[in-house]
Order: sequence, then C-alpha cells, then structure tokens
Amino acid sequence: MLELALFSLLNGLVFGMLLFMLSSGLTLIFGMMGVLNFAHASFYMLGAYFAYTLGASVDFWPALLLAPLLVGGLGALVERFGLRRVHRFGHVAELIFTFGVAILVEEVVQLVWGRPAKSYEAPAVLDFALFRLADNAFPAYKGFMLLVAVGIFLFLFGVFTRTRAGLIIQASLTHPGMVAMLGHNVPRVFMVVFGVGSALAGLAGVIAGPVLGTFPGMAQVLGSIVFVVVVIGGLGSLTGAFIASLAIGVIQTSAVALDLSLGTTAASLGLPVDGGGALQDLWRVTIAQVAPMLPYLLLVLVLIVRPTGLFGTRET
Amino acid sequence: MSKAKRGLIGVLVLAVVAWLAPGAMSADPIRVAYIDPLSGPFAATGENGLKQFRYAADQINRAGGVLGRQVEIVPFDNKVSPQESLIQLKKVIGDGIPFLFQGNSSGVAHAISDAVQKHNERNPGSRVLYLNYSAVDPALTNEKCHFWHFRFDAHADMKMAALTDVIKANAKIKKIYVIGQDYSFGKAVADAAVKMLGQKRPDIQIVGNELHPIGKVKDFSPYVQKIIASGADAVITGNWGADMVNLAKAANDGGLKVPFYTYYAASDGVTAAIGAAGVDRIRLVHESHPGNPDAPKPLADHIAGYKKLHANNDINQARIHTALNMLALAVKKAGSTDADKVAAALEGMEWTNLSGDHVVMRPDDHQLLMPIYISVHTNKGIKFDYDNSGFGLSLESKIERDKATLPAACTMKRPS
Amino acid sequence: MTPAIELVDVHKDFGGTPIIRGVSLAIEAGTRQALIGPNGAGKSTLFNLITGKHAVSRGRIRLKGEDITGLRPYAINRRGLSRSFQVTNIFPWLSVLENVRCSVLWALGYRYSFWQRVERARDVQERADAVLEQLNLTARRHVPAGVLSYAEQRALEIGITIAGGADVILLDEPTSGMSRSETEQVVQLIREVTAGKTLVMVEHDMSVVFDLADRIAVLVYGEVIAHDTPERIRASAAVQEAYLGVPQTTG
Amino acid sequence: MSAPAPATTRHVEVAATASWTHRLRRLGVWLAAGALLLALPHVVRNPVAVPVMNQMGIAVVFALSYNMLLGQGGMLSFGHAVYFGLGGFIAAHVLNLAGPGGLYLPVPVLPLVGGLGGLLFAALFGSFSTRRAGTVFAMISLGVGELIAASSLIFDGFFGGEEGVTTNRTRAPLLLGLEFTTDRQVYYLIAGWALVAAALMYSFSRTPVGRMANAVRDNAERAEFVGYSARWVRFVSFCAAGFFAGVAGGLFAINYEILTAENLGLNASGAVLLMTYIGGIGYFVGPILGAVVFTFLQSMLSDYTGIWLLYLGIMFLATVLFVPAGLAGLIAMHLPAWRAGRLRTLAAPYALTALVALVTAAGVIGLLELVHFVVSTSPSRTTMRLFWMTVPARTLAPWLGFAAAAAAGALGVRWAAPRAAAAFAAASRPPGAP
Repeated sequence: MLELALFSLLNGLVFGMLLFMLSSGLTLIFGMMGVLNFAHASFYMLGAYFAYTLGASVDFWPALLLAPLLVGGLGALVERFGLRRVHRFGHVAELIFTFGVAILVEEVVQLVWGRPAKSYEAPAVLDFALFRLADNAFPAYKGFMLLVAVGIFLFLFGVFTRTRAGLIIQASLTHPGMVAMLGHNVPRVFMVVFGVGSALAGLAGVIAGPVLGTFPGMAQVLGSIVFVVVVIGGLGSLTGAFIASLAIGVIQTSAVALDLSLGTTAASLGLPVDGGGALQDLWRVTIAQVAPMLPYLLLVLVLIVRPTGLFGTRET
Repeated sequence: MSKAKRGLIGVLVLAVVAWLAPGAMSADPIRVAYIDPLSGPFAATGENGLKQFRYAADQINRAGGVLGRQVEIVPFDNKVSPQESLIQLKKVIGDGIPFLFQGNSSGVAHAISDAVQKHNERNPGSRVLYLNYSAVDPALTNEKCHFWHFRFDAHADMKMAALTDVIKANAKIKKIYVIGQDYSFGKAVADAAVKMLGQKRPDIQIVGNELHPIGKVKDFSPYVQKIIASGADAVITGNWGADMVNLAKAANDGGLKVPFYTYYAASDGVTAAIGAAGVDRIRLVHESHPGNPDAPKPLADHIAGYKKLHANNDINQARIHTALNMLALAVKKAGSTDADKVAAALEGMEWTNLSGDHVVMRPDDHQLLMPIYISVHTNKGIKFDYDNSGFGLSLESKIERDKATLPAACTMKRPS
Repeated sequence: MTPAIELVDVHKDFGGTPIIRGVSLAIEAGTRQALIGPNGAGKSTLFNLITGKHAVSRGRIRLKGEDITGLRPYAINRRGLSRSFQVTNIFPWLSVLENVRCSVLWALGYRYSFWQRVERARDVQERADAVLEQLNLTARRHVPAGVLSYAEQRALEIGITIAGGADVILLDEPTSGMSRSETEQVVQLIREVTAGKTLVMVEHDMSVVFDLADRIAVLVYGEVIAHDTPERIRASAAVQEAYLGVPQTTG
Repeated sequence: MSAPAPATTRHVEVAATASWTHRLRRLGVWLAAGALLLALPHVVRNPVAVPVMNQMGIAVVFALSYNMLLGQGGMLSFGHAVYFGLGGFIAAHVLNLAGPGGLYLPVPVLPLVGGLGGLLFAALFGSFSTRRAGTVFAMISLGVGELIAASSLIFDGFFGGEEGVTTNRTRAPLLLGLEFTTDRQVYYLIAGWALVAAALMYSFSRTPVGRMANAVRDNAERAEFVGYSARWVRFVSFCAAGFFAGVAGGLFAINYEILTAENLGLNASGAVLLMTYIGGIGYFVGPILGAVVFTFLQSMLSDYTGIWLLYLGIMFLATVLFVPAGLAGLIAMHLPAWRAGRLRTLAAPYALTALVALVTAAGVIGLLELVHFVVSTSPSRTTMRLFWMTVPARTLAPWLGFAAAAAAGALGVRWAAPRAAAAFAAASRPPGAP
C-alpha cells in the first residue's frame, strides 16, 4: 500500500508540474492582458504535433527546443494580427476570439495530421525504468519530465525575482495599466508575453505528448483543467497557479486510489442505505470514479467562497 | 471587411436556393445509406468503414449487381451524435432510401433503432431497415429488439461468453481486474465479466472492478498502479480510442506485464499508437479471423485487394462484407427493395463469410450467430498489419459458433 | 428633529492605514451641506461609507434616524438616499432616456417586475420626461449615453441621481472639469433639483461651495475639524490654518 | 473610470413610445412572422426541409434564451446547455408518465414542463453563480457545465446512460384532437411555441427587470445606487433564460423523442454561444438569424465536405474579427442608407467586392480541400471531385491554380473593399450633411 501511495504522489507531482507549465503561461497572459485565453491548450497541442513532425526529420532533442520556439512565434502572430484587433471590442470579444482560435486549431490539426492518434514516442535513450519498487516501475521519461518542469519553474522564479523585466511583469500583474505608465511599448510587451506564454504551453506539449498521447482531442482534454487551475489559484497569481497545479495533480491521481463511495461509507458507519430511486447511483459512485470531476467541484466551491481564487487579488 | 461577409451571404443565399429546389429523382441504383461519423474525432473510423462498404459494393456491382441494378452507398455524416443521427435519418427517409447501415456507438444505435421503429409504425408506406454492423449493446437484440433492426456483429455478451471460455481453460489465471469507461458499454462489459466468470470459474477472484470517466483521464498511471497492487493475472477492458491507447502505454511504462483482454484495441490508428507497448500483452475479441498468421484465402484476397486501393486503411471489419452481401441476397430473394419483404428474407438467412465460417441470422432476435476469435497484438509473423505499423493481430484461439451463442431474449412483433 | 444623516464616531482603514479617524457629524434635514478639505482628506471615502459602497471599520451611520450601517448600496438607496460620482458613472450603452427611466423604476415601485412593460408605464414616462426637461437633454433622449459630451454626461449623472426622488442627495464634485459657464449652469441645475431636499456635496470650487451651502464641514486627515455656517467657517482660525491657508486651485 | 464610448455599430436602445402607430407596426411584425411560419412548409418542397426547420425553431428559442444572458445581461455562460438538457430530460420523463391511465398531459403543454425544469435548475445554480458577473460567472458556468455533463454519464437512473431517455409523443393524450405523428404536425407546434417564446422574451426585455438587466450589464455599480441589487437582477434574468432554455429542451424532447448526454454537454453550450455571436448579440433578432444560419450550415455543409467544421471555425473567427456586431449588426449598419434611400448606390461596389471575395473563398476552399484529400486518402487515388470538376489532386497544377485564385482574389478584395467602404460611408451619411 505504501508504494501505491508513493507512486500516486510521484505521478501527481509529474502531472501537477506539467499543469504548472501550462498554467504559468496562462496566468501570465491573463495577469498582464486581462485575456482568459481559451486557446492556450491548443498551443500545447501544437507543441506536441510540431515535435512529432520535427522529431521524425531531425530528432527529439532539437525538436525539444525548436517546437516551443515555433509555437511561441505562432502565438505572437495570433496576438499581433488577431487579439490586438479584437481588443477594442472588449474582454468578452477577446475571450470569444480565443474560443474560436481553439476550435480552428483543432480542425487544422486534423486537416494536416489526420484524425487518428500519432505514435509520438519518447526518445529511446529515456526508455527504461528509472527505479522499481515492489512491482511498480517509474519510467525514466517521467523523471525527465519532472526535471524539465522543475527547470522551467526555477527559470521563471529566477526571472521574476532577479531581473528587471521580471519585476515589471510582477508589478503589472498586480497593477495592470502600470506598464503603460512606465513608458514601455505596451503592444510589444503584450505580444512578447503572449508569445512566451504560448511557447511554455508548446514546451509542455512537447514533453507531455509521448505520455498523455498526441491526438486532436488532447487540447480539449487538458484545456478546461488548466482554466480550473488558474482560476482556483487566483487569476494573475503565479504562486497560486503553482500551488493549485500541484494540488490538482495530486488530488486527481490519489483520488483514483480511493474506492470509497457514499454507500460503503454510510454502511461502514452503520447507517442503512436505501438503494432505490432515481438517486440510487449516488450511493454507488466511488471517489475514484469521480476523480476527474473533482477539479470542477473545487472550482465552483472556491469561486463561491472566494471569487478572487485562493491567492488572487482581482476578480476580472 | 463587410464585403467578405457580403460574399458569404451571397454563397448562403445560393446554397438556400439550391437546397429549396426539389432534389433529383431517385435513379436506377439501389441506394444504401451509411450513417456514421465522417467529421470530428471519430471520422477516421467512419471513413474507413465507408471505404470498406464501397469496396464490398464494387465487388457486388462487378458481379452484375442486384436484380440488375447497381448498389450505391450514400454516406451521411452523423458526427457520432444521436441528435445529428436523427437529422440524417430524416434525410435518408426523405430521400427515399430504404436501407441504412450504422455501427459506431451504441448510444447512436439506440437512437436510430428507436426512431426507425417509431417511423415504421407510424408510416407503413415508407418503411426503412436499420442494419447494424457494429454496435454491440446486447439490449439492441434483446429487450429493445424490433422487426426492422438486424445486427451483423457479435454483441458484447457473446464476445464475453467466448472470452470467459478462454479464461476458463487457462488455469494460470486466478485474479482478474476489470476496468472500463463509465458508460453503458463499459458497465455492460464489467457486469457480463463478473457474471460469466462467476458461473464458469468461481475460483477466480475479481480483484478490481473499476469505471473511469470516458475521455477525461489524462494519465492512466494511477490506474495501472492499482492494477499492479491488486496482483491481477489478467485485465479485461472495453476501452476504445484514446482511453485504450493511453491505458496500454501506461501499462507498458508502469511495468505491468499481464494480458489485457480488449474489444477495440486495434486499427484506425490504435495499433500504431500502442505499438511495441502492446506486444504479447493486448488481446482482442472479435468476430473475424485476424488475417495472421495464415488467413483463409477469400479473406487474404479481400485484404490484399483493399490494400491496393487504400494503402493507408485496413480491412478491420470483415463483417461489412458479410452484411452488405447478405442484404444483397435478401433483396434478390425478396425481388424488391420493400423493407418488410427484405426483412422477412433476411430472417434465418445463412451465409459463408470471408473467414470460411457459416453464419446465420437468427429469426428470433435478428442477431447474426457466428464463431468468435481471440487474437494477440504482435509484430511476429504478421502478414497483414494494421496502420502500416508492422504490428497486427495474430490468431490465438477460436470459439465455435454454438459455444458463442446465447439464448435469444426477444419478443419479436412482426407486422401483420 | 432627527438629522437626515448622522455619523457617530465613524472609522475606516484600508489595510491598516486609517483614512477616516472618528468622524461624528449630524446633517440637518433640508440643509445644503458642503464637505470640503484638502486632497486625500477622505471626503470621497466618507461618501462611500455613507452610501454603503465600503463598510465602516467602526462606528454607526444613521439615515433619518434609522441605522444603515453595513447595508448594501441598493438598500440605502431605497431608504431615500441617492448619490452621484466624481468620475462619470452612467449606463453607457443605454440611451439617455433609458438611463433616466432605469433610475426611477425602483422609486416608483416597479421592483423586479417582469410582467409590466416599461414604455406603457405612464408614471415612469412622465417622470423621465420631466427630468430630461430639467436636464435640458430632451433633444438628446435617444442618443446612447456613452456618446454624449462631457458636460452632458455630467448633467445626466446628476439626473440619474435625483430622478428617483430621493430626499437626501449626495453629490461628489458635480462641477469638476467644467468651464466657468458650464459650472454656473450646473449650480443652477443643482439648486433647482434639490429644492426642499437635503443636499450633501463634496466640492473643490470654493465659489460654488460658498454660493450653495448652508453649512460646511471641513475634513482634514480623516477628521472633521470644523462644522458650521459658511460665514463662521470663513472666519475660523483653525480652518484658516489647517486648510484655507493652503493656496487653493479652483476648477 | 470613465465610461467607454459605444461603437457606432452598437445597437441603440431606442425607446419605443407607446404611440398607436408604433404598437400597430410592432404587432404587424409579429403577425407577419406568424404568417411566414405558417406558409413555409407549403412553400418549401424539399422533403428534408421540415425536419431541418424543426431543428431551427428549437435552436432559435435556445439562442434567444442564451442572449438574455450574454447580450441583455452581460453574462458570458459556458454552460447554458445544462438548462436546455435538464429541461428536456424532465420533459421526456414527464411525457413517459403521460398517456392512457397516466398523467393527463397533452403534448402541446410539454414545453412548459421543460421550461419549469430549466427554471428550477437555473434557480438552483443561479443562486450562487449570479453573485458576480464577468470572469467569475463565466468560470462558474464552465464548472457547473462540466459537473453536470460528467454526472450525466454516471447517474444512469435519470439520464439513461449512453442511450439516453427515449419517449413517445404519440402516447400522450390529445388536446383538441391535435395529433403529432408527422414532422409537419410537429413543425406547427414548434413554430407556434417559438413565436410565443420569442414574443415573451422580447417583452421580457422591455419590462423593468429586463431594462435593469441592460443597466446592470453596462454598469452594475451604478445600478446598485439607483436601488437595484445587481445580483437579484442577474438572478431573475438567469432564471428567465433557464426557463426558455428549458422550453427549447421540451420542444427537443417532442421533436426527437430522445434526450442524451450530449444535449447538456459543453459542445452544446459552445454551439449556442457560436450561433448567438454569429447572429449578433446586440440585437434581439441576432440570435434568430444566427440559429437559422448555423443550423442550416451544420446539417447541410456536412453533405458536401468532410472539413465543414473547419469552415465553420473560419467563419466564426471572421465574424469576431471583422463583424463583431454579427449578421444582425451587418444588416442594421445599412439602415441609415436604406432610410436615406441610397441602398441602390451600394449595389455595384458590393457586387464587385462580393465577386472578388468569392474568388478568394473558392481559392482557399480549393486549397483546403486539396490538403484534406492528400492527407486523408491513399496515394493510389489521384483524382477528386471539386467544384463540379475532376481534379488531379496529386499534380502541381490545381494547387497553383487555386493558390493563384486565392491570391488574385485577395488582391481584388484589397482593391475593391475600400471602394465599397467608401460607398457605404457616403450612403450612410445623414441627409443634409455635406
């Protein structure tokens, strides 16, 4: 049982750090531009597909660098020629625009790469078990994912606390509108931030593709969960995004290990359960079954109690 | 800017006009509708099915057609949505097409079956036949059966009966883990597994019976760890699509070596995506010979001919050939395309399929009875691979027809 | 007679910084009360406390004798208190007429009605027409409020405030950013629409203050240092020292 | 914060005076709409038209209810299908209770049951989600949408699992002898309900709470200072929107006699957002136009191409980028020119622009279809049908041809568009202006 708990925790950590790579970019974009970017996970998907294609022609390692750069460039273009145009129609229009981009990217991916899942594999160098405990193996590639994610985290942390640009960005997260006062070229800053955020998402796609699958629906699977992370953590709060990412990652993986249901819980407490009626399923459902729903439940609850999210200071 | 929109409106007006104009009158060929996903995430499956239907229709047509008429497959895109399927069904009926094939998703199958039954009862003048080539919910030929529905695939319980026969014979299996998607099919597989194993091998322990949300699980590692922790000797799953691929990959990564008995872990990209992760681990329960290592001649010719036309697709549903040919034969026997007459002709019809098996359409519930095969995912001795991946299915065992037949549980009401 | 507004030892701090430090003030019904003080003295904050936009940290606020501490803005408005804003705060996409109509609906008892149609409500129509006439905006009634000129928007701001017929009116710098002639018009408008009501206003323009007000309260660093008639305020040494001694910019 | 100046294309809430002529004219509009709806199935001869029009009618009610939130109330919801679906499920269950020996509930009343179901759940979820507008509201709606969608696959008892809940409208007792066996009979029911629901929703927008919904959308803070609780105003709008979404769900239950999980899923919620936005959220008729066009494209485009979703996506993005006021906004834009009697001066420049735009579109569509063909078919197949031609898809010529058409068209648009815009500006100038 102990190794199950340990592996759950490790897997939760890997998944949580992956979420952070996505949510950091999203929260950065939201914090500075006020745009909730529905297309963020689409850039994640593009990262995986670009790496798949590049990996076939060059190799995984150059692709690890090139694919995020390409995705970042694409993100900057979307900002420059799409979002900036829509900006004057207000935030709802911006949100709806990114919603449209998400649909379009999914369709274009299907057009170019086809509908079936792609066999995007981890590099052979990393195809071994890092360590074994009881019968469980921890693949080296997951270790690598964790390493990259921690690297990105440290990098972001360094940039934000040690560099001038980072300080400006941090300031503008809490006081949007301040960047303009500092005399910076705001549109250019927006474009760069959007590009960097997209590139981060792309990188997440490159490293997650081999594990979570590379298929046209991969953006949708992850898209709303990243939203949940960012909103629960508090819009515009990097700390919040980090903590929420890890929390959601660990909650989701460890909930799978729990076979408790309302029925069994009630029974173990000695309460008789009347298993009939339209709600009979309520007693049957286990925590493991509802694991992927938990983030949404958490989202609704957090927003009811604290509309700013756990670490946020702003509502919209 | 407004001009682009103008143009679009122009196109729209033209489209509306074209649509309002009465459609062309039905010509000579016998038209057969095909309602399945041709766009969206499941389009690959739907398109491959359509190609196999057209391939089979071309063979019939080259041999002179039916009643001197050609067979034409008319595709309708349902996006695997029950609602969209019903809209397409209305088009089929409106166009006067008497036969329709559908197979992807039991949810859609129920919607279509129910709608066809209601339509036929309310409109005796324009009845249609629903020919189900792939939706395997047992209820369709049991409690929900009706005269205008026929199924050409073995349903989930038949497959499970065959599978549990194989497991029964394997003394090494003592503990079984059942995992599936949390919806009707996943639950039906789980229930059937528990019930039949309990009858055939009461000594086997079901160490896990897990349902996970469909299409929502991002990482299957936690599930794999649970399976490992349970000490299972084999896994049974009805998972399909990305849920199947990711489960197989997580099993490989997590070092889980036991066999997986599956229903849908092959072709349409799944074989390629699973790749080396599934070798000697994934097993498939299906209704046709897998083509390896030694395919019966008709099947080998059929596959080879198809590959020549569609290098990127596979014959993964040999029953399509069976279904279309049995329909053609029924039309021939009935001497017309009248739905009631053709249905009557189909009842009890016998046929020898590409695998060389004798199959029969049971009149009591309109379920085709056939032998069932269990194959293993491998790259050894593969002549006909899937997805051009070098991986394919190789025959492990065959369960004869009488062993795979379950009693009919349908009260069929025939039109007087 | 109970005062229209009564503040009892009101405190407010933001994040530990005290902004209002124990204000007690009684404003008699029917008077025109001005609130003056240097920038940052807490005048607008005091308005926000009275109208329920912010909650007080300590102390009580009474409206016509009734305790309104902690009530939401709409609840306070329904008890007969209405305010305007220093920065124009209107319904930009609605027409001018709609702006005014929306401001009279609650007062005329329509509440959350979804069974009556606004354009068939005669009393709403008449009241809105009268207000538009007073504001001199009748000709602009169908224009979206967001495209009005600045002076027109300021007039509309006052119109929204008084349309509901509240008898206690709070105006936050009604003449800010206006030219001399525009200011005169607004002062005239205020005089008309608040006749017989209690008026409380924050104003920087001293000529307006001494022209309009019956009573003046001087707020400095979150405390009321004087509250008296204009003449006495003008003469008060304390005010001279603390406030009027500082050179004033008007307008 | 100063109020932003509304863009000129934005709908001005013109207050209707209660004059006689005005009321008469408005009554005329509704009567004309009714007459048109009555006549349509007799005019349109295509056998598929009636089922598609039924679908349109349902979509119209649904989209109008959605716009009560987005356009009227400024609430961006990603979970409106929840109320449509739940209303529909409840209606389907109730219909199953009706019939001989059961409940006396004729079919024409059923949408009301759906509406009450939608209202019930809207009141439940609205009680906490309408406290805020903006992002918080949008995110709660997303969370609720995901939760309900996920539970629909878990709670078989109510949602019927993957098969959904089926029902049979012919088993219900008759009212005034009205039968509902054919699509055409159902059409009249849907048309009638759609007309009534649209009229009610229009009326709602003219009531005190409807007007205040606009006010709260514009400026929630100010609304609180004129006596209205922004939360209550939003809540009432939300409940009303839930009610009419439920009515649409009830109509769906009658028309299709089945409800499945997809009816309350995120895709359904996304679709209603798309159709409403394409139609134009600033206008009452916007969602109607959007629903009709969207439904038409959705059910017809797929007959012609496998990548129709891509075209729909492109169209949606183009709308957001170039015509944020939607189809209705596009039409409303031309009202000044029409009033001034100068619409005719636009014909030539518009036709020219439309022509070159069509060439561009043909080029782009051709290229996309070529890509689609090459990616999705085997190398052995070399020719495809495209624009009534047989095209050798694996040779360079068609690619160059379509690329040339796209490029030439684009150049043409760059040349023609400013002229059309200038013509528009000239035609829209108010009479008397220089």
